[in-house]
Amino acid sequence: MLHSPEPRVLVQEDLFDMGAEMTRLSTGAPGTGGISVFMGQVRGGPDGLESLTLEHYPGMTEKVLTDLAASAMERFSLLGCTLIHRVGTLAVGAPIVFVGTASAHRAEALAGTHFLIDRLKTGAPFWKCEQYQDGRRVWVEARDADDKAAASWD
Amino acid sequence: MLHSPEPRVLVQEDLFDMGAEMTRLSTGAPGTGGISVFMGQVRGGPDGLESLTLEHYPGMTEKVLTDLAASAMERFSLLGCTLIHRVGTLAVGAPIVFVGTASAHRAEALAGTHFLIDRLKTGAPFWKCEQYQDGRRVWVEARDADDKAAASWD
Amino acid sequence: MTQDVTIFYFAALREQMGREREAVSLPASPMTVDALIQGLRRQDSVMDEVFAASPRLRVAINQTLATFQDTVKPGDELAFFPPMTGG
Amino acid sequence: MTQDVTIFYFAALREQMGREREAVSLPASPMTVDALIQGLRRQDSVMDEVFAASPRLRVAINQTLATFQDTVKPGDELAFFPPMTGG
Repeated sequence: MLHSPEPRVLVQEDLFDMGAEMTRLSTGAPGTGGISVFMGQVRGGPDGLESLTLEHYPGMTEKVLTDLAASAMERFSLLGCTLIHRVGTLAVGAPIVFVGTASAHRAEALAGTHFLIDRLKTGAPFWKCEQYQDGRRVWVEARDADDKAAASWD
Repeated sequence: MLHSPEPRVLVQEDLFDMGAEMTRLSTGAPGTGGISVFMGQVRGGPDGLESLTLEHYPGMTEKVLTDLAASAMERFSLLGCTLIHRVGTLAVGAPIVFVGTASAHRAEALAGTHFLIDRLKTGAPFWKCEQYQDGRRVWVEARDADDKAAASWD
Repeated sequence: MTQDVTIFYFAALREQMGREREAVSLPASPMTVDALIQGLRRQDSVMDEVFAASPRLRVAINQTLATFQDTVKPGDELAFFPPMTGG
Repeated sequence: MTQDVTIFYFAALREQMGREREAVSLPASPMTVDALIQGLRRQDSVMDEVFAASPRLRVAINQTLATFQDTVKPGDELAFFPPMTGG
């Protein structure tokens, strides 16, 4: 059994460095054959969205993400796992979340990343409030599709 | 319908810059909400593998990868697609392939990346020859599991 | 040991409640989250209205997701919030 | 128009054949890849042995994957190679 490094879990206001995070995953454990990454960002559109404010529950967030990463490591035999989620106010186009996994073969890394982003969406205590150019503020509603995606891994 | 940039397809000896490629995908089209990336590298192990030599069929390779990228753009409504495959001799730990997709919502990017790496493995004219510390050279055999993964998208 | 529990509110619920945290005393122990909330709503018309209008509220006890049938003990940290929308 | 076709060999097959490309003349047109290969194998014992030992060989015509039942025309570029192992 190869040694896998501890999952890397960060909740921060600062931008993350995608290249550095990928390099860390790819070099973190001997026997790594592939890494899989998902990065979510603030999606702009014709509706005049200007920014999102990400609120979270300090303490619980880190706990949930750490447990989620540990369960992915175990379930998909991962050799590495990184979860970084930003909080605060983020403009259209700004990166919000980085999910990354490393594994010996591609199937595990790909599945691990998919699992993590699906579960993180509905299981970690983050909430998004949208700010529009016309001054409106709208709390994002949870989507049934996200609940279904998360439940598909039960 | 948002304008999507042309797929970016490269076959090269040089190392690629994962961070720069991710940034390019994330900023390539308005309306991008997520990007998904897979990077495959030369997997080391206890068997004494030293390096892989990647041979390809110049001309056909670029054609196959370009067609593959175009079919992924269409099938998964992607807003961006990058395929980079290295050739030549690559040491253990060296990156081999970068597959990246951008989309409005995560499901399409995740599926697009999975599709691309599964199809690329068995459908693009690359061949791997392993070099071991004891001097052995071994052409990598195609795996049935890879054929099955590629066929799962038919 | 204090009989108090701390309650946090997050996101839209925090704004509707007009406060982000409060300490309340636990009238009995053990008791369910539901029983505690029913009692508080009888004393606080804002909370009564906000909770009535929020059928999908989630609860966490000591920073772990829980249900309204779970038990609250003195010293616990409770939190109420809308369905999560991270990622 | 030449009656020649160019054949490329790749990877292990290239090494076994001891050459990476050659020009061969097409005895008839149209004819299938299979018919062309049967004829070449009768004239070339190395090719006969190598192809006999390689049951899973792939063929491309003009840089597009094809089958041994597809038709070869004068001027075509053929390529034979083992199953691909990229990624």
